[in-house]
Amino acid sequence: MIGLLSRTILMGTPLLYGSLSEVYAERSGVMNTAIEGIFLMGAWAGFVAAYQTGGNLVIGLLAAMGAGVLTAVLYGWITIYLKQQQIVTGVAINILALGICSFFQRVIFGVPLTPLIVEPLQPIAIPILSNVPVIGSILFNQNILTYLLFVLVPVASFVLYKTSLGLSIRSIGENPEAGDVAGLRVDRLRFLTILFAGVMCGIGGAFYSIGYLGMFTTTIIGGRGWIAFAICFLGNWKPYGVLIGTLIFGLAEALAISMQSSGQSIFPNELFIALPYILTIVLTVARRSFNVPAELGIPYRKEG
Amino acid sequence: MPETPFVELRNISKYFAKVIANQDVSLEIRKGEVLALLGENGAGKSTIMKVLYGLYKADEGQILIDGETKIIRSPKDAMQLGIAMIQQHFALVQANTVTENIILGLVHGRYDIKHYDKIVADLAAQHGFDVDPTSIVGDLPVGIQQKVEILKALYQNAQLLIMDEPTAVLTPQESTVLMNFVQQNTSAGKAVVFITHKLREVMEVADRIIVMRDGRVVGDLRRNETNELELSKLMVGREIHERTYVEAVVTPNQAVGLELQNVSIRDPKDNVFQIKDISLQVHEGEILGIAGVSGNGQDALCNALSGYRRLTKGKILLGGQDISNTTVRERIRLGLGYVPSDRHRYSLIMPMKLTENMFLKRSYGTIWRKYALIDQKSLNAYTAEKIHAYDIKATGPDATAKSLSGGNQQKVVLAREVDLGKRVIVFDQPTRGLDLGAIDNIHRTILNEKKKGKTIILISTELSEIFGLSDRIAVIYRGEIVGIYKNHDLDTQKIGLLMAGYTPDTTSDQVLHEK
Amino acid sequence: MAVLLGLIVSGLLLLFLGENPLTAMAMLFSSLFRDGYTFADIFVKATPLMFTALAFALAFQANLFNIGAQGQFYIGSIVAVSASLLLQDKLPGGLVLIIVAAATILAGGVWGGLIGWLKARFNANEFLVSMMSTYVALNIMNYLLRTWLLESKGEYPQTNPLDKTVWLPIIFPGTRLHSGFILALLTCIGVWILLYKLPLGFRIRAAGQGKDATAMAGINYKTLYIIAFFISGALAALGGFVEVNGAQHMLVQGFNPDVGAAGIGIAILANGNPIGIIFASILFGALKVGGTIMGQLAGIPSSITELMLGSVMVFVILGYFVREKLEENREKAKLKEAVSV
Amino acid sequence: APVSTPQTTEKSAGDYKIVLLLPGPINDQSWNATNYAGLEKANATLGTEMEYIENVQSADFESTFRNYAERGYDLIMAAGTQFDEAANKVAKDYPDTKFTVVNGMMSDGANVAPIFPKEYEASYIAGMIAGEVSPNGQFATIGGFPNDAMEKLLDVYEATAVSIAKERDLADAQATRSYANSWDDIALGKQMAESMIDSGTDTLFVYANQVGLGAIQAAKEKDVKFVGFSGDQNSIAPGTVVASVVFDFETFYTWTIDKFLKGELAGNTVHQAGIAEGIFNPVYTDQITPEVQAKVESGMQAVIDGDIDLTTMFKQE
Ligand SMILES: Nc1ncnc2c1ncn2[C@@H]1O[C@H](COP(=O)(O)OP(=O)(O)OP(=O)(O)O)[C@@H](O)[C@H]1O
Ligand SMILES: Nc1ncnc2c1ncn2[C@@H]1O[C@H](COP(=O)(O)OP(=O)(O)OP(=O)(O)O)[C@@H](O)[C@H]1O
Ligand SMILES: [Mg+2]
Ligand SMILES: [Mg+2]
Repeated sequence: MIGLLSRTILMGTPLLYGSLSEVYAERSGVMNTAIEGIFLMGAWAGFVAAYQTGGNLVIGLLAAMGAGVLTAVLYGWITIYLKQQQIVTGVAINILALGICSFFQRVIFGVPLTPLIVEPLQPIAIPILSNVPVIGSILFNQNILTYLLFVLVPVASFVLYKTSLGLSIRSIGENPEAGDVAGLRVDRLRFLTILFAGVMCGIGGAFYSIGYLGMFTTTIIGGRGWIAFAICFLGNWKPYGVLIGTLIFGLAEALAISMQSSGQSIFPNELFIALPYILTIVLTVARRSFNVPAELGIPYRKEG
Repeated sequence: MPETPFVELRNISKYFAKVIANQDVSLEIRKGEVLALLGENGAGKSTIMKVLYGLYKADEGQILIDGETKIIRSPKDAMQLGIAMIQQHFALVQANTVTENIILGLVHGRYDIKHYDKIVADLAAQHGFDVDPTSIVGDLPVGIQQKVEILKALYQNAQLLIMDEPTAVLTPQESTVLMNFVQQNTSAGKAVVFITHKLREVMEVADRIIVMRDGRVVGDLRRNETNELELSKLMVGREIHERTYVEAVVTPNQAVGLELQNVSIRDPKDNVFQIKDISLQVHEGEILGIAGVSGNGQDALCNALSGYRRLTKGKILLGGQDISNTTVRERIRLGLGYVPSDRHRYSLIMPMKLTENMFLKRSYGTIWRKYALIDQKSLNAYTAEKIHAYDIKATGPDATAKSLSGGNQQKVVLAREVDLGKRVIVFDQPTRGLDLGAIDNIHRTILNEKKKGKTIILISTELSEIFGLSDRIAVIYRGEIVGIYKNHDLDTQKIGLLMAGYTPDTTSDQVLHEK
Repeated sequence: MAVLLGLIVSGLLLLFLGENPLTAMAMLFSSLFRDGYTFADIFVKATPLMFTALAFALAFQANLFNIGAQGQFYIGSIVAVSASLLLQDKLPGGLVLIIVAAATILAGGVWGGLIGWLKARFNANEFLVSMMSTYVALNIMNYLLRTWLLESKGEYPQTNPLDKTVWLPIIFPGTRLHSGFILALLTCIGVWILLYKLPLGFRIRAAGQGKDATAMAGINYKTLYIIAFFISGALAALGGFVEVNGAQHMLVQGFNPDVGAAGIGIAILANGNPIGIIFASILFGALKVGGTIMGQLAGIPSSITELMLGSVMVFVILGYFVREKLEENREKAKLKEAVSV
Repeated sequence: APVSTPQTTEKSAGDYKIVLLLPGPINDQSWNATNYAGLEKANATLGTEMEYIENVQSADFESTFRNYAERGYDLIMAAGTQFDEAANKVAKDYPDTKFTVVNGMMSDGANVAPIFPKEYEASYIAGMIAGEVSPNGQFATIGGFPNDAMEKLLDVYEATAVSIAKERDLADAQATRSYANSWDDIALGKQMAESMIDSGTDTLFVYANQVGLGAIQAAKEKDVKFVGFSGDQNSIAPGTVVASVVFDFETFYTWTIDKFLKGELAGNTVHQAGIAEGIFNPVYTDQITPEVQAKVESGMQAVIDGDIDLTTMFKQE
């Protein structure tokens, strides 16, 4: 049970990086539909950099953020400044990202016969706290990226609700024109949230390759970026909301996996794999009062 | 020797994709004065001020502040130069609170919302505005939203306050309060630009008047050296003739075309009645005008009539037949025409062709069908004929609705609804946002339909329109009809009070329907 | 133009591998026309793409995002293969094909219509729901492939092959080009007629471009959401049918995993026009066949296909921007000229 | 009956046109990489000039076969049982071309000659090792997909491991089995393994390509034993992977191609290979004592000599 909860948090970590940044992007009015591609680029670049530097995870993380930001820049440039369709652009960029990392993976590493491996991030037990029964091993024996979230979630919430930056972001997602009139640079702010998404999703992707597994394959993300995307909806576009959403998803996944690995087959395993997706649909339908930003997905075309 | 004006615009031109909005506009704004910017719809008033405020980039020309050339790239630059602007269409974030709207873009870093709530509350109190800083703007009536806009400008403590048609949504009484405020504001050496196309307001409030027409400045006058007639001539380029009501008598034997019996609609969300207990009869060949300040239930009434919303209570009879539970489609079939006030949203599909807009309400009918397909040929012919008959300026039946000017768009709607409304036509603000030529045209059409014996409801906030066309006038206030009068039994004074919720025969401090 | 740029960029990337992009490209084009079989394969590939592209385009006309064509395609494939296997030795082939097509349309339609219904009834975000529904469909397929539909030899998650009697007839002997391609062409034309010649299609477009005005015209746009999604789902499912009965003749796990995304790309390239979709699909078909051929060249990894598709799509989108900009500048220039005269 | 052209002896190995179809990318560090390595090795030893094509999607199986057959290839190989149907289908039209599916089980024609590694013999070796090294006899297995071959090999592994553990007086010895239903989801592999370890597993055995890589990570972090399979996985996590049973595809391919060159790769037969052919070899780490190694060797010998019938361990049939 403790193991299950601890894994819930561990596996929720990358999703939360993604969904937290998605909250910011969507609050400002831009859906980050390139999320899957950014995750993948982060996972790939993080791995390559870490591997080439002999397992230096810090450099790996930096590279992941860099690659995430680059991908995000392309996405943001097309959707925010060139005002093109977000969903369609996302689809294109996701395919491109897959092409780029499969292609360059080959360019860089050729055809290795043994797996390329780096030592992934290790859990750090926090002194004293980690000795608290139950809670200790669930919460305080995690890796650094998870701990970072303990800080990031409150900060994200604080910035969104208590600072001028947050007010501006929330406002331009609802009425960009009002923001414009009030002297905000709408496109620039939106671009900023997408860059932030680049950083966060880059880390999220790197979590899989160098944070957890120490390896890279092109299927490593396998739709998990989209789960982070969905969690943003479920979390009602709130930092603490997505925290809860992530935990629900993480728990569903962890449960599914422990059922699956116990070899019991009362329910088909596919049901469990599909469960988070079904859950998303159900919750999307069941949630009546959504905080959905009024101008979500609509480019701001300022005339003149 | 004249002092340097606060703002000077020199030879500004601004082109949009298809229009020249401003051409070679030069004007000055001086400290301590109220400058009225007068012009018809589409004259370019908003555009020139948006250029000054940094919302639009001028294609040509320059801006001088205190005699120095400045480049204003964004509203932020303008705000730093001491310029504030209240938009014609409110620029408020509906989901945010009043305070959040006011401080948007003006706070930095962490802020304490309680602290600012208090500042806003004080500011409101100082100007006698009754605004709760913590309420969500989307929940507020438009009149209050206007005040929020003004508070936002005041909060900036700007040297120049630009107000773009601030009175459009206010009652006459609220407008008066606003005018007083404007005049007080300039006493401290601040300047105000007051954009409007209402002559009366100009004469009341302005020190100086700049008249615009077709994107150019056509006059720059002091208020005390001009008069309304001169201004209107400048504005329109010709003299205006106020349409005077032509007598038309409702004889008792005329059949009732449309009847409402205790019609109510309650908003399911907050349980408030949007319209309550409305009962009225309109005869064939009669125009019933419904006057009122916008936001007093006109929308709900239209929705009830068109079938867009279910009634909570009551009955609607069309020629004696109960249509309360029929759908929009059914009512169209029964011969109910409806010209909504927001043509961009409710009557036309902007990216579609005129033919398609003509087809819109008849897609279920069998007219213009050939086998199962749409009979494009006859639809084209029909549209071409309407373009001709209504003198619609369009390149042809295949032009998109978007490519037409506002007045011509409205003519398209009219052409369609007049044909569809074989028995009853509901006009909601049919001339809003149009210039005099178009207005005249539309008024003529309405009267023509009346002559044909159709039953007509005309909802309008323009009193001249109500007085000019209606046989009888009903006044709506807070969702209720507060009185139905024969046209002759009312005058502007009396109707103004009714619209504001006062009984016309008591003193003005006695409120009729205060809740 | 955009397509060309995309090809050039991905070609240049080949330099990283020390391959000469020019010879690679030359090789690609020459081998596309190398033999009838390969050439015909372009159209074989284009066939399911036309359906998924139509699925996206049609919903898009109603301003709906059907991002779940992939899942609807799978549903269609499942139904097509199950129905075919069930009926193939009971009824004559032609009749089976008709029944299978009808069943596919129905199943895909219901699957899609459900998304539309959620949108209409609960105002659920159809983008998210349709995307999630793909994963659900995928898992249904995976489940069935390892249980009910698993081949008799029980080796691999795939079905038994279909009888020749229920294959869609080949048009050109010696190639794989089957009559599903004709069906796809007809469907494109059919959808065009629906959208631009029939009142229903008109209403779908109207609802997409101005739903309030549509409602005021007595048209229930919520019903249209369901209808549009129904048709859209049925179209994508038909794609599964032609792929299964026309090209694959069985169902294998993980087959055609990118028809959905490519369909979106095609719909965009064609600007949503059903007739344009025909040509755009053929172009994508050529890219895919070409990518496969390039991948066959020693030293060029197969991921070149994604690289080409991705960059072509990005450039197409950029192309839209350039076109908008040019248009705007032209208008402005005209105006200035008019003023100065 | 189709007449196949006799193999002319003048033709040197390099003159044969041979191609290998791979379902995934050759750098996948598992199935495709292993097959690719086999091809390289065969080329090096036999002097052939085999080509390969990677990432052949299921939609393209048939067209790819046809493509090469059309161009007169002598031998078309494909790695994976999923190619069976397409190979058999296309083979009918090209009697001059030989079709060989690695792991194939269908052979419907004189020119279809699948080769099948008896993987359950390999898992037998793994089972012996696991049985000896397991501290408490808590075995767990993860398979990619539950197909027939997979079930058989896991049956043999489990039966062997549990019975050896019981011989070591671990009366509670037991095995749990699960399927990832995936070949490539590394993260899933790691999570599944973690979950199994949490519920007491002390010895892991995974045959699910990249899924297994994730499981090794988990085993390493939680310090349980892992028996490598199919490739040499010892170096991935020294100390955790106690030994690997390597599928010697280099030998397997060389064996196959050699047969082909000699004209011995007959159709209508499934060519099976196993311990006897030398394609399954254990690779030990220092965790395996020489005694254990000796036991394993004798077990393998028993298989070669036919002293033990592994098929009796299959649960079904
Ligand atoms: N964003 C825009 N794009 C294209 N044309 C525009 C735009 N804004 C205004 N116009 C056009 O420019 C002209 C001037 O418009 P402007 O809004 O300045 O008029 P106005 O005098 O403020 O009228 P109103 O009294 O209706 O507010 C009009 O023809 C208008 O249609
Ligand atoms: N927001 C806008 N965006 C783009 N084009 C606009 C916009 N507003 C107006 N236009 C264009 O500007 C032109 C003039 O429109 P406008 O409504 O101002 O005309 P007008 O001069 O007021 O004529 P009318 O008397 O018929 O109302 C039209 O061609 C219209 O397409
Ligand atoms: Mg204006
Ligand atoms: Mg106008």
